Amino acid sequence: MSDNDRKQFEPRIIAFFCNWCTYTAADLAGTARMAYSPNVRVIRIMCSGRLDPQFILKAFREGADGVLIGGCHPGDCHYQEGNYKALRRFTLLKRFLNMMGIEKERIRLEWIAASEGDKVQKVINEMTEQVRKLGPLKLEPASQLQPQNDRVSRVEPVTIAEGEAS
Amino acid sequence: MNKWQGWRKIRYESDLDPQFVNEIASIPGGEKLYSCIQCGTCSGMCPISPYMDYTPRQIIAMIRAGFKGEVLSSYTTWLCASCYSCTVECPKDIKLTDIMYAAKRLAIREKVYPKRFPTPVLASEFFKAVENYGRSTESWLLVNLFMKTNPFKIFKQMGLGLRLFSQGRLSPKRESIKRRGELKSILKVLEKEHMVKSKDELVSTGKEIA
Amino acid sequence: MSTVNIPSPNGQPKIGVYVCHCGINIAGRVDVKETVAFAKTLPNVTVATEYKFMCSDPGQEMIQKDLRDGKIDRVVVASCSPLMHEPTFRRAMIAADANPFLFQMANIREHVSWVTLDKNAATEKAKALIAAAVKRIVLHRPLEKTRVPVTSDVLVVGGGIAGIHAALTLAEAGRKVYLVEKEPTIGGHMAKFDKTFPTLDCSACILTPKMSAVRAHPNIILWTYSEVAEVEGFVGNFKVKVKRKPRYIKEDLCVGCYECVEACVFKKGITKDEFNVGLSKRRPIYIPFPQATPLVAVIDPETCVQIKRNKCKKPCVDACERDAIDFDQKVEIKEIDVGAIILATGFKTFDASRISRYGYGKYPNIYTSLEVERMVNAAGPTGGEVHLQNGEKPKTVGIVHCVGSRDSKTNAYCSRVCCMYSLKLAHLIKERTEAEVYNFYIDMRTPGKGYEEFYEKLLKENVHFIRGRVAEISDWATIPEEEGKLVIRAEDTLIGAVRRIPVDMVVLSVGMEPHENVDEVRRLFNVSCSHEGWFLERHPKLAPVSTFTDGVFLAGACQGPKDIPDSVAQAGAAAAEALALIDRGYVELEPNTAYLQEEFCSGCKTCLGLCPYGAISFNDEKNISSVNGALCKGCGTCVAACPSGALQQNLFTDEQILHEIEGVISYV
Amino acid sequence: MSYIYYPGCSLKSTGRAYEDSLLAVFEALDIPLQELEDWNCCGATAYMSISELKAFALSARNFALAERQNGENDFAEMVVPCAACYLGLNKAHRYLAEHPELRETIDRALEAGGLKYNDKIHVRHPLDVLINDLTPDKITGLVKRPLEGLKVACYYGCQLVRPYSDFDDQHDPQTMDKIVKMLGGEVVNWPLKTRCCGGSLTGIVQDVGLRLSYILLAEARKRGCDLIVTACPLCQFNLECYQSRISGIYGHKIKIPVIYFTQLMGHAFGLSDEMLGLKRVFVSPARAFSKAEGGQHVHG
Amino acid sequence: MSKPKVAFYWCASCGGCEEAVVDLGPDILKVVEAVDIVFWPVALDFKRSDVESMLDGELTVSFINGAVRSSEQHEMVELLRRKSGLVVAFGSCAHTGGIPGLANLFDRKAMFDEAYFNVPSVVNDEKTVPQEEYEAPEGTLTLPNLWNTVKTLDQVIPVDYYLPGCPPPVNLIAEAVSKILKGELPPRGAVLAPDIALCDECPRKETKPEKMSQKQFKRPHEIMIDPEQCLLAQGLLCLGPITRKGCGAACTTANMPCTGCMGPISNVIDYGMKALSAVASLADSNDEEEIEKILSKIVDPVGTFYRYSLPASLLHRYYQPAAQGGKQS
Repeated sequence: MSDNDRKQFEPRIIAFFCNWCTYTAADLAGTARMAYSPNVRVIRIMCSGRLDPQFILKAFREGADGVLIGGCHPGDCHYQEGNYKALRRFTLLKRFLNMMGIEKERIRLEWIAASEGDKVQKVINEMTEQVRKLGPLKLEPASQLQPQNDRVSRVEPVTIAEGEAS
Repeated sequence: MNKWQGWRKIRYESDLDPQFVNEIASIPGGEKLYSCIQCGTCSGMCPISPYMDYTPRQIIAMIRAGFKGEVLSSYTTWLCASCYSCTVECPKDIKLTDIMYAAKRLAIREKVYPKRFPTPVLASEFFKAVENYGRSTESWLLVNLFMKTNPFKIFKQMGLGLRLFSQGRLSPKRESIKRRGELKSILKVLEKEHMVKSKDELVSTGKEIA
Repeated sequence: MSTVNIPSPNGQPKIGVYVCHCGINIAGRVDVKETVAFAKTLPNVTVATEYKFMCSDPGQEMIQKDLRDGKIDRVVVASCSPLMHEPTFRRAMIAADANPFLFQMANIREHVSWVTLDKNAATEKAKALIAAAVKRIVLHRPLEKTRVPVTSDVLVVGGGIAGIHAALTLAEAGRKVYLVEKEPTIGGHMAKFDKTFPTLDCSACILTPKMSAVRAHPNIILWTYSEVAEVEGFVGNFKVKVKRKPRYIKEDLCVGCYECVEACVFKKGITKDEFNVGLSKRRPIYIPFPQATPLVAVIDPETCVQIKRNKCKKPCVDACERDAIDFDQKVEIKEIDVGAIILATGFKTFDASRISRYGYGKYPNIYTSLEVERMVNAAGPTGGEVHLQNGEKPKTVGIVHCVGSRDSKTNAYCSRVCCMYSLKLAHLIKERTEAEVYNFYIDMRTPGKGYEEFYEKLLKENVHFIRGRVAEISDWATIPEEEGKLVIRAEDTLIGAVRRIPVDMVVLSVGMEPHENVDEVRRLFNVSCSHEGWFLERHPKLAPVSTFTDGVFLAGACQGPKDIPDSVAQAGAAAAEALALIDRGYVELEPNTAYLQEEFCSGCKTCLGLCPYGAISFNDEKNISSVNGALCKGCGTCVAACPSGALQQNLFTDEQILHEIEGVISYV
Repeated sequence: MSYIYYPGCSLKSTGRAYEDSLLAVFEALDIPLQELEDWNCCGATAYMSISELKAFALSARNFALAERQNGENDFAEMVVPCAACYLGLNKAHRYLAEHPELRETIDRALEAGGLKYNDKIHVRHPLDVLINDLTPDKITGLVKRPLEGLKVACYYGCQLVRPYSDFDDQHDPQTMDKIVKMLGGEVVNWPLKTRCCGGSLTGIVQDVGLRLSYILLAEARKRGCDLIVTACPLCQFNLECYQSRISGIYGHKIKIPVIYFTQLMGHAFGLSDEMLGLKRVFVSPARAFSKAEGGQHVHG
Repeated sequence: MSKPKVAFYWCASCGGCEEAVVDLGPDILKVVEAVDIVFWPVALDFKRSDVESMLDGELTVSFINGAVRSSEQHEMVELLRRKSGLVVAFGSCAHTGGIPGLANLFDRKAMFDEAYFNVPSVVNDEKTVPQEEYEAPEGTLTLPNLWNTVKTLDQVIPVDYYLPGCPPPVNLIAEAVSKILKGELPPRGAVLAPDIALCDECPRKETKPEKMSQKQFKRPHEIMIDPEQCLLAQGLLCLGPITRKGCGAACTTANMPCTGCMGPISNVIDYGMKALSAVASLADSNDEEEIEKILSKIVDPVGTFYRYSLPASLLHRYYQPAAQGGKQS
């Protein structure tokens, strides 16, 4: 890695992988020594259906720049249809986050079967690059009990005509 | 070769160029080269392999082993007619025709192609014409080609040429596009870029060398 | 948010972090020293240390000693995937009288050292995963596994050699076995082969006794011409529905006398004979082959005049002395309870017409290897004679290896059996016809007992071997000697020359492929497939016959290309695994089930419709939901949906996961 | 759908008959072809050998020009009759889509020439257009001189179907066969329909090139064909113009007319020999055509 | 011994919370009897200087309603915090940001543009907007600075207790006051309302079907609402399952779906996400397109699920340099 590379923004991505398909696929990628970018940290859940959207906001709030969700292919869920439940939530969440101003590339749902180690590699590399291109996720600080006076707004200064400040 | 001439068929590793394979593999999709299993489908499909000094499969083996000199000065690449039979049938998706092109380009860059062999001359004449006029003119191309390879041969071709001329299938008029400047500025940008990376370029771009 | 504080048995939690080197598997990429130093700085960590192989006995003893000494009460091991060694370390905890669920693994091998090129990045990522585990384990609480009794019957799906062997093994052990086969007879591919390599013993001679044994065994219920339609339940307690297609013959009455077949209005075969892979024809009423098991006729509804048009003189009915023919048979659904399932659904051969340059189906005298198997079989359509379509014996035969195999456009994998059976066919053809035989191969693969010796035998028999994959087969002759022949064009790679070899007959050694309906089958049984379509084993080395669905085992070629010895060995292994499960009498369920914090449940019923297992019901008395832990499989879908956070999942509570998120990102 | 016609260098020279007949046939079929303004060389085979990047840039310029000429329309169908140009443009089209780094370089180059390419081009061969954009009755409806009894070998050559074309089978292409059948002709079973004719080697490395052409011609003759149709100016040239030399070298008298499939179509449509460039041939198809005469006129 | 001193203050809110205090009815007299109201700008004539002159901690309790979104509100709540023993965030706006919090989907410029230029009824040819400082003959006149971001009270000052609701239900207010007076308070940080969702007290609970799935979500004006049946089962987006009870199911009793003003129960850290998860789970389909179609009927998911709690969202808000937030694409 050259100095130049080191300086570039390294996104932090949290991945939620289901135990049976995608986590196993990630293990397989490991067994097959398929190197991929180190930016993704995997949290194992039993099924993508366990994924509570709260976790995703929590990840963003804690400093993640992207969230990746991996589940079994439709029809392949170890728990019959947990991945469909995940899909339902994800569908609405995507719209929701879009309204909140979060770029759609920061969150991604992928179906990755236990045999698809190469897909883990591909998706992680792609997503890292995608998020790297977007740059860090900038959230308003929400630390409690610290009054934030955003007087110094980066919004364009408002033009104020005379005689209105009554 | 019916007389024993004291050949010594041994190649020392230090004479070979281990980077050669990476140079060739730097073309788009070139990394597939590493997965060749030497099955020979390419040579079997190739309509011209009987005339080649090395079969296409051997070319791959030699590229991988670093036989740079042999590959770049071989006739094989210049005999390739780009029919893509090998590329289509390769069980490992090696784009062999593209690899032949890459070898040809390197050979020209390093000036080791077989001199006076007509195909490299044709290529460079064609290249020059298109570079300048945006189109090739077949009559000019052929005249130039024979002048540079075998000027006497042109008489042999004369009859054919005249007949084509009489049928309106050859014309002495130079074909050209109108906006030559536009094309020149496009090509100028690419002057310094190559799709086959030289060893130095490979090192400087920090490309992972497998 | 209310913080449910789980007090450690002795006040503050005491966490031990053990970082494994895994030889150089981890230590080669992750700076273990730095990682341990980092772990020491994490809150509540009282022990942080490293060891070469944590999974080894000394490694486990380190943990046990620290637990016994009271230095720690929770354990984080940073090593390989939990799918690999979680059970090992949990057992170690039990042995040290600690609750095995006060344990968490950080996967720094499969997810870090093996996939990260940069050492710094690998070390940082390892730290993050350890921090996450430490952060989450604070909230772990002691849990108990629950036990569920197991039904002792077993279902074997597929009646090829693998299914037959598995069924017999279990039946011999006294278990009741349901053997379900979709064809009218068991026997599978092996029944079609003539000889088997490398011993050249007769396939039928060694298979038929096993087929009869299946038929005769009191513990085996054989349902041929049947398919599994539905599978419900879970390990030890599967509920399966089997669809029995009507064969229009009463199985218990038919004695396989062929009278009905002879009597049929069709005096000759009219449709492709499946058993002879299309080399001969059969009638609408037929018995697949003389050793068919059960030896019962079957009527093909597609071609039978009576069934199709309801106007036949039905001479078959008159011919049958036992009144076994019954045109009113309907599909029958059988419901069974089994404790384990063995899948032995086998394979199909590659369709050679997919490679058009080999001319299969276009030129005469080009056969697939399976067709030639039937041809050389004395009971086959030619009575064991190898001849061309004009009736003459071939003088030259080309055997093309790797048809459909080792090619990214068809199947990228090696089918494993083709080299050996090609050698076998070369021997048999030479033996029967004295033809010159040319084998075209890429690599000669003969790993197996006696296999290399067999290759040597063929070399000595002066069979030609050309190392080169065949490019083309055509009838295009360039010289008079090639006229009227099939010309095989290939590079002889050992010589470096392209060769054109005219032959009279070509054998295409087709590879093995998963069945077309493999997707339906795997969904039915809830198992995964590799991307080629082979059923995926739980672990390629350590759990080769288990699947990710507990209680479902694999045998034979449905898991990947295999020859007969390997299929039989795997079938035995699958039977043993099933037996081990059943004989224990119970299964322990992972306690990662959902549970309800009743005080927070408002009875909104959001969860009720989400559970695929019906594990949640509504308690009308309390007016809230209720979770049946025995039925819950622990997916957590209901937990994610519960709007009150009243439902939680053991080992995966909201708080544990939220802590893990914090941990994975906040320290590094 | 708008069709932009890309002739390429050969169709203005040795392949003029191809252009003549193509334009005549498309006009008869009422498919307007608009020639691409100021088109340049596709960057074909020989060019690739010197600079692949520049070859792609040449193709890209053609794409950009075609888009511009196409104006507000969504996609331009770029009709490329020369097999070598078809491959060159098709390959560039594909590589630009598949290799972002290459694309970025080429975009930069185009920009220097004040051009931009927005992926709004489909590269099409006339055979593709005739078979996939028209209903079969459109062609059969125009047949005035059906080719009954005429045995035709359809020669696709290599670059038309390999390696990227997706409109026809790579091993056993059928589009030209279908057209010949629509015209009433009989297609000869000829296993060499995609085997290389020698390409640019034929004229210059004659030991090799002429032999390749000879193989094709000899096999066609052996299989009793009256006529070979091609879809590539170079194939046509090699197979036709060197016939007498080949006969000399291999001592095997060969005289088979080799014409473009568009010429054959035009003939069946009743168009004049002049319109179809049938005067520009070395081996006249007149005898072969007369064999088919006496066949019924299909439509008035 | 003097009576406990109490302050009421009003930040970014509609004033409904102040009404709620008055709604205590006769009970208010008991309150007045028990305490000294020393600061209540909306009702009584006290000045900021009166508070400033108090000792730190002199106020027993301050009830502050409204979100915080201007420099003046900021100064006042900091002042009250300093002077008070207890601060109670009163009502949805102070608790989770409330309706004014939805302004966080936009930025200040967008809002100014809307209010001073874009609204059809506005005539503002001179393009005047308020400015913070103005030089008048009398000297420099100032206006408070309007923040770009709306905040909950506890994002600005430490808060001891929360009284949820829009406005807080009268019974909860009375109970809270009495607890304060008696000193029977729960641990600090608690929400002074029952910790269980609304379904628990909803009169329609009995009519809930076993399987709560929906092929089509509807909005109240689109159907004749059955007065007996569970509203969610009728396809209406009733947020009762996600929302804390304590209001006596006022809305559902009045034939309107719950919109979530009481906020989440204590197990939930992000109201909007939980609501989204629960509601999306009900979409009765496993087909990607159909799921999309069913859920597309939820017109404004952020406005629906974060109606009262956008500033309290875990995400808080995305930092947007440009004023394009909230526009649905």
